[in-house]
Amino acid sequence: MKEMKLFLGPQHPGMHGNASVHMFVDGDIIKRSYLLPGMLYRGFEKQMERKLWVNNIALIPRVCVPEPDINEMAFASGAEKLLKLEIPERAHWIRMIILEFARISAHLMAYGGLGGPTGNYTLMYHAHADRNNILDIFEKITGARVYHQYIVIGGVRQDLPKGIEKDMHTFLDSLESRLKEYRDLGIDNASIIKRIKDTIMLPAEVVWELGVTGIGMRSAVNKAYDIRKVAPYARYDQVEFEVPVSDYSDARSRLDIKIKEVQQSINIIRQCLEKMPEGPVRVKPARGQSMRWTVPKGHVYSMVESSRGEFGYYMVSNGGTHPYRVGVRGASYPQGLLGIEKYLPGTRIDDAALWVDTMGICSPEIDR
Amino acid sequence: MKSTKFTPVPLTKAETDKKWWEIGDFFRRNSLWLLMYCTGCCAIELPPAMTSAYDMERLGMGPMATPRQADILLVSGYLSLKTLRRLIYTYEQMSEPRYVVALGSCPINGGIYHDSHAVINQLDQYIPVDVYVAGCMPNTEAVMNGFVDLMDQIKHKRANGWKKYHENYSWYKANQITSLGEVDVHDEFHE
Amino acid sequence: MNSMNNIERVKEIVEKVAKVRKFEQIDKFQIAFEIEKNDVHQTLSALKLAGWKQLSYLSAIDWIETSKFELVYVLFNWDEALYIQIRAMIEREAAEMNSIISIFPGAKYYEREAHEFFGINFPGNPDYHKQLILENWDDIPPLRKDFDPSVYSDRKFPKREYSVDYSVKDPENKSFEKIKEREKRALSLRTGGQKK
Amino acid sequence: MNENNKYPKSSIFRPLRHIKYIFKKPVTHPLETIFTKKNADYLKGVKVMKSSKAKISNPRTAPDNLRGFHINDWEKCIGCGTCGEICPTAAITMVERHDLPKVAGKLQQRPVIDYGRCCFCGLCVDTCTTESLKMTKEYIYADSNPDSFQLMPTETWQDQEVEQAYVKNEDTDLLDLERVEMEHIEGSERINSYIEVVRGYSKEYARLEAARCVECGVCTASCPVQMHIPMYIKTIWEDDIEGGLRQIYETNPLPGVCGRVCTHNCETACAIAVRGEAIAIRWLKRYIIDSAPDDMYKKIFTEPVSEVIDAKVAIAGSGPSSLSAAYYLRGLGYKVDVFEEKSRAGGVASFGAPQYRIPDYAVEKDINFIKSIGVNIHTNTKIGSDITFEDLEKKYDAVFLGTGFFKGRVLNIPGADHPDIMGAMDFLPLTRDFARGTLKLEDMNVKPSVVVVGGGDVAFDVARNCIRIQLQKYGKANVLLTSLETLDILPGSDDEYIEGKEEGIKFRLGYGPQEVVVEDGKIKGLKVWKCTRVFDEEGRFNPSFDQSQEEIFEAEQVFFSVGQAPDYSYIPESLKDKVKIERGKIKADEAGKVEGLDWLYVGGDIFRGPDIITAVSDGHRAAVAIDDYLYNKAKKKEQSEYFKEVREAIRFNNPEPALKPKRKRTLI
Amino acid sequence: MIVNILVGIGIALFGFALQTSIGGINRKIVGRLQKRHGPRWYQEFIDIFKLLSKRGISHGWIYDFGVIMALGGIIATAMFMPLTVDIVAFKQFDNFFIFVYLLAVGMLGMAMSASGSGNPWASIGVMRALTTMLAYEVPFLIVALTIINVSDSSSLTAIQAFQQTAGNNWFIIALPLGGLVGVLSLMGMLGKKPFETYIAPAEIASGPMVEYGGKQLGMLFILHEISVFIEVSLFVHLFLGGASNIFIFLIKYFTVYTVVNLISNVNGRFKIDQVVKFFYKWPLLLAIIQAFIAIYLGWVI
Repeated sequence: MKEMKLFLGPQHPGMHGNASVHMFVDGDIIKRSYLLPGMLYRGFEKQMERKLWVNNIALIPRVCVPEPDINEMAFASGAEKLLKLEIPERAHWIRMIILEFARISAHLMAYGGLGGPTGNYTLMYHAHADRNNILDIFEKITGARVYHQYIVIGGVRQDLPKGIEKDMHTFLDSLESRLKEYRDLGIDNASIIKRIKDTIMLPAEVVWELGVTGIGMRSAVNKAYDIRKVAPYARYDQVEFEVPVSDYSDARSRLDIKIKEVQQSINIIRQCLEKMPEGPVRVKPARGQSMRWTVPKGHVYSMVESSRGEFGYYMVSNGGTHPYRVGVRGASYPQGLLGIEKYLPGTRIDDAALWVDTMGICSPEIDR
Repeated sequence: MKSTKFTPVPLTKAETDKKWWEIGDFFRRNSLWLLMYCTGCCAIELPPAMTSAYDMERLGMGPMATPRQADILLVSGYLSLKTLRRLIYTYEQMSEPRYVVALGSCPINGGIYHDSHAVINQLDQYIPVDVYVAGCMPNTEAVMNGFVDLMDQIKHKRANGWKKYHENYSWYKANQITSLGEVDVHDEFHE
Repeated sequence: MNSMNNIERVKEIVEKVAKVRKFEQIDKFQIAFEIEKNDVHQTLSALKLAGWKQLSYLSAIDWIETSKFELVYVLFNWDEALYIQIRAMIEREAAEMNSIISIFPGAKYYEREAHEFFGINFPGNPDYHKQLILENWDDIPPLRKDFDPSVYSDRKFPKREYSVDYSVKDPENKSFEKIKEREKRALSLRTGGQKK
Repeated sequence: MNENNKYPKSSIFRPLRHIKYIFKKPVTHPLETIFTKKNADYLKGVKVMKSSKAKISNPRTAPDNLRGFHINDWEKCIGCGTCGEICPTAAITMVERHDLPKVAGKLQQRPVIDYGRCCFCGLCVDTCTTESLKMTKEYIYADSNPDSFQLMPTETWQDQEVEQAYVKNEDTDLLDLERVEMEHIEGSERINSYIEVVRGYSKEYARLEAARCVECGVCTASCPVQMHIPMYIKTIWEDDIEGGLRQIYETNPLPGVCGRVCTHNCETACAIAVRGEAIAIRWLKRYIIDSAPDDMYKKIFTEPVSEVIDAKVAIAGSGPSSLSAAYYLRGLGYKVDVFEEKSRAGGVASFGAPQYRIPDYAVEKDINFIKSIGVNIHTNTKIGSDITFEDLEKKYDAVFLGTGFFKGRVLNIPGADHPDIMGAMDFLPLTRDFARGTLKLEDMNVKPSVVVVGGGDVAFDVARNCIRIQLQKYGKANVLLTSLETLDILPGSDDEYIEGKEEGIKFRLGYGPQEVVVEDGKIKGLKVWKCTRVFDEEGRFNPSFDQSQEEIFEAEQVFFSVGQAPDYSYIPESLKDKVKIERGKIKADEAGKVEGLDWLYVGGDIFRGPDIITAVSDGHRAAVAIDDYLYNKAKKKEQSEYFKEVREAIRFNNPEPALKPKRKRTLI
Repeated sequence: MIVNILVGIGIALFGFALQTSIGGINRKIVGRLQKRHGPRWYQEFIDIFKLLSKRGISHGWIYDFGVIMALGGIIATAMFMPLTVDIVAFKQFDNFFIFVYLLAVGMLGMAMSASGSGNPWASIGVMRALTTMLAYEVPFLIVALTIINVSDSSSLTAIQAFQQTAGNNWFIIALPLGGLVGVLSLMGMLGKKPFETYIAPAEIASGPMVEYGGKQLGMLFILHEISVFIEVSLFVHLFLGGASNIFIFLIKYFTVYTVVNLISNVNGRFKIDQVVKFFYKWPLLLAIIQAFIAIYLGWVI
């Protein structure tokens, strides 16, 4: 049979975000494929150069929509490195809480996303119901459900509201008790295991070839390659947590790690709430009004462990009020572009959506 | 007892059409299917709206997989040029009557990307829009209220964007060409 | 795990194969080398052999004032937790850099992107000239500093002119116009705006 | 490793357990917490919502710091436009609102927000200078008309009272409300000398201070000459001293003087001062002048513009208004002669203000520049005696009078005719000469204990001078300052009060002098009554006293600083009836043209008063008026483009009457 | 004869109304499973009428004709469906094989039409649909044949009557293995997960339906509702002892559909090869064992 052209996306329920996977299939087997990015291209790096250091905080969360806080963190900590700015201790801990909630939220979304390709919508509904609670907590802390604009250069924008700890504990307890249900409905569900076991493999060699990071890497190389452990930022060196790993990376093991990471994040947030000191939460990076804040000359690569892997900002300042150049390394760049080109072929079209889902591909951060 | 004899008033064709149209409108506004085209960031507020937390199925709404089946084209946020090409394509594929709901600031006047070289500023230059929802991003409640606004518009026969598209087709096309250069997609895949 | 020895070791490795123009330690986990364009490949290979197996980032910076592009390669070694920036200047005119996909296959798309956004050619990368993110682009590569997106945007995408006018104007009071005129005049007195 | 071991056993039955959720309560938000009233009514109509629920329907109340739609308190808002400046999306534009009153410290404009741009980042709130812009808990707004997304925030949202949500607090505030510390000499040290008290900013500090400015321009209208304040502050921040100098000389030919002793209404009007300490505008101006080397002055006029027009103007007096008139007339192309009775030019800057505020070199720097562009200053030339007024009228095409108030006034109370009693303006020139060394310590008639009557800056000048002289003369100081006004309405500036207190002035405020007690030809003290009220209900000066609270402030000498007087003796008899004088001031039109005399112009204290910078504005206006009068009559020479531009700029920058800001007391 | 036809049309309409209502109620139940409320119970009606009120797009006459043919075929099938032992339009024509045959007409019509749309996803969907059909039909037929063998008749009325007379001995209990195969096949027929492969919105964008919109989609919905009615009724009659009156039928119908739907909603879907493998593995084996047990050993509980 002749090769048939198929495209998954941009408007396609199986596609996460606005991108398109073009596939040439023979029967059900994909013979050749590539990702067509750029549907979400906004000229982000150019836009950042044109905005002040201070009002870049309005722009940066938009790089990655499901997990906006990592952008704020990477940008803010990069600028702090250039400024050689010490931020208040409490701010570090609040940042960690925010980042871990964001991680849980992103994992829940990705895990619930499993419901799309495998058809188990109940899983998706449950995951989103829980995720909505996180959004509500975020709204209470930061004043917005999705684009928090909370982690800023010099700390966090404002202190946690009173009584939020109780909300957090309530949510964490209820989520923790439901993790088993998520497993039952998802990766331990016999009908779904058929879809995710031994498919969509990511061997260790491929990891190194592509430069995949995050869960993809950890599930294949069996080592705790997590920036939070390897090169800790904020106060990750002062909390205890495990990095779940595996040496056999199929869709199932990656999802398994996701759920385990949710548990670890819950632990981290609990420790943060316990260990968090009182005190100020923000220092101003410079004197003067914010539009005249400048950042000293220099280059810095600032990285954060996102739910999908190493997320980095390459930031260059020429000493002015605007960044000179900001480059964004989307965590899903390697697997999203080269991965789909090289390693999606050979799987079946049923797997394509699942491939995109379990590899953790976030199209806005590829396009920017 | 006075007998009331039923005398049918003959309706003209236009009136009949109008009656039918009203009946159709009733069904249409109570069963709006969305086309989930995640054009931009505001799409992230749709999962809560569709799923358990806000459950828009209560309003008879639901997501649909393909443009042919959908009634509402949901433009969720900014539109890059590449997306706009596909969006116009998608819009033209939808069966009529079709409605467009634009979420967020970006489709109104460019939003935070107003000076970007890759994002258009006004959606209504390219396709007609029936309801705009303000916010960046709009909260789920705002999105839901926007949908009900659309239903209200349909009820009052004001959601006529799709007719406008026919009437001013050349104007829309001209705008599309000005901004996009070429509306059709040409790449390796579409040859 | 990440001692000074480690940094010394990297320095040795790099200095063996390349002429280091500038070394910089950014923080505990990050160092930077500025080297010559021609030494980049050897340096990257040497570092890859030494354990810096991951190419985290590749991109360019447009230094329009000195008419150069600066290429940046960020490598990471997960076992030793040290990011290394390798930076090299290339000419801005007809910018060209041999591809590194033979060393890091993952660089393929980074290079394509750099080509698209800066116009740097990467011989050795089979697809570098194909359009990736942009579609039907009709201007200079957008991340170059001499490209002004707002001009492009104004030209192509009309801005909305709202019909609601909230202003209450006083036809006789031209104070706002006057203030603007005065500011214009004063701006021209700046050193930059001086005639001659 | 068998990878199956790491997972719990899979099952096809366990998922079925989830069917239990059929019997549990859904987590869905009830409809009545989602929809607005209007939409709930619609939903009631299509049977989605029960009518009992629709009645109470109201969207979920947002948390306390939600970044919702904006409201703006118009009472508080000063129209500074900082919100629009910082807006990352250029969503906020300022629109003219001429229906608002024109008052100092406020601009007649208000922000309009384009919700087709707004990204709800809240930076506008964070940076608002007045805390007037706030965000609310409202987050629902949809419409089918895109035009309805540009909204002007007022106190209400969609005509409804709404709860505010995101407001700024200390953490989120993006302004720098604290002034960069200015170095000055300590009180105990400075009273021993006449060294300038305020040392001036270093480059680093000046840049930090300049970085606080938000470039709103609220200050400009309060400046009598409407200097380009935000712009020259920006030049400091960008380290472009030359540009700043040029911008300053556009509107003010005496920046060195004004940078030290200006009344700085601009700082009172400053937007930052609404909640914090104003930008140190005066000192920043001084920084530019201090750091501009002499050769940089040559770049202010890149071409000589003098004597292009064949007409001559005489200027009587060399005070601020005269120098200003001279400078602008010169810039406009006229030949200018300045006649000064004293030995130095500068008027009040050289003889009124004390040396520790404005040293001679600073005055000279300004005057030298004015001289360098070709203004002839004839010192020691008194009009009336050295040159007659008729001569001026004959020889010159126009005459400008800026002779100032240079006579001290003394209260008309018993005992006030004692020779040891002096008016401030008689005393202060002597102190200047003393500080210069032209007068010796013995010449200074200052007794060991002194009472100064008056509450203005001049009174402080007198008191602080007395302290310095007493210390040198007697080794200790004893100065008491008394005024009608209590501290809350004291006319003198806060700085003077603080510094005076540091230097050891004693204060007894709120007393009205009734008699100078003289015994045996020597002053014993000043008898005062408690002042119960200074101004009457209508706000006129009309003090009343409580006789029962009588006190005597013991002192050997009394200085009166209760006002100054002009000396019009030089005006010839022939003109006396044409020049109308009211309350000591010459009546003239807005620009200073004396009514009925086309060629005679006045400015400064004798026309409008009350301070240096207003005098400078008088000079500018008069210069433009003189130009109007002479330009068409005079024979013109060929003009260069540059000259045209300069002339245009001078005429264009002709200042409007300044708005007087309401003073904010920070002392109490 | 006319009366019969009218009754038949009545049954078809009733079937449509019944299934649409029960579908709506099931959406509410599934909603609860998913921690939410779900739509109004009559939402499905509104959906269908809305679709019919919209303008369709034609992709050629095969596309249009296929839908009409499919709908006609399925209505025709429904007309033969007995509701209870007594309510049946054409007494002699309620043979099991008529349904199997006529259902195929509907399916083929849809396949024809979908292929006519020219969308690759539709072709893939049609291929998958036919493959799935092939997969579940074999075990189902074996079990059905066993039932026919046991009850000695291929008439649904007779099969019902057989079960009812034998002391309400339903075949799902009498032939437990066969009953299990029957449930699985029913899930396959209804396109419920895990056998939903041919619709699979997230993979192949609703498969055969990808190009349908407006009127055609409305007709497809009606077709779908009626075919569900046929399939569930078939199951009720074959395995659950049919119904002696309409209420029992309704209860059984509702129960079967709801149970299948609930099971479906906590499971994922298989890949197409897994579907085929699955049906050709356990259900087929069980069906054969059941047939062996029932026919050769005569062990019927």
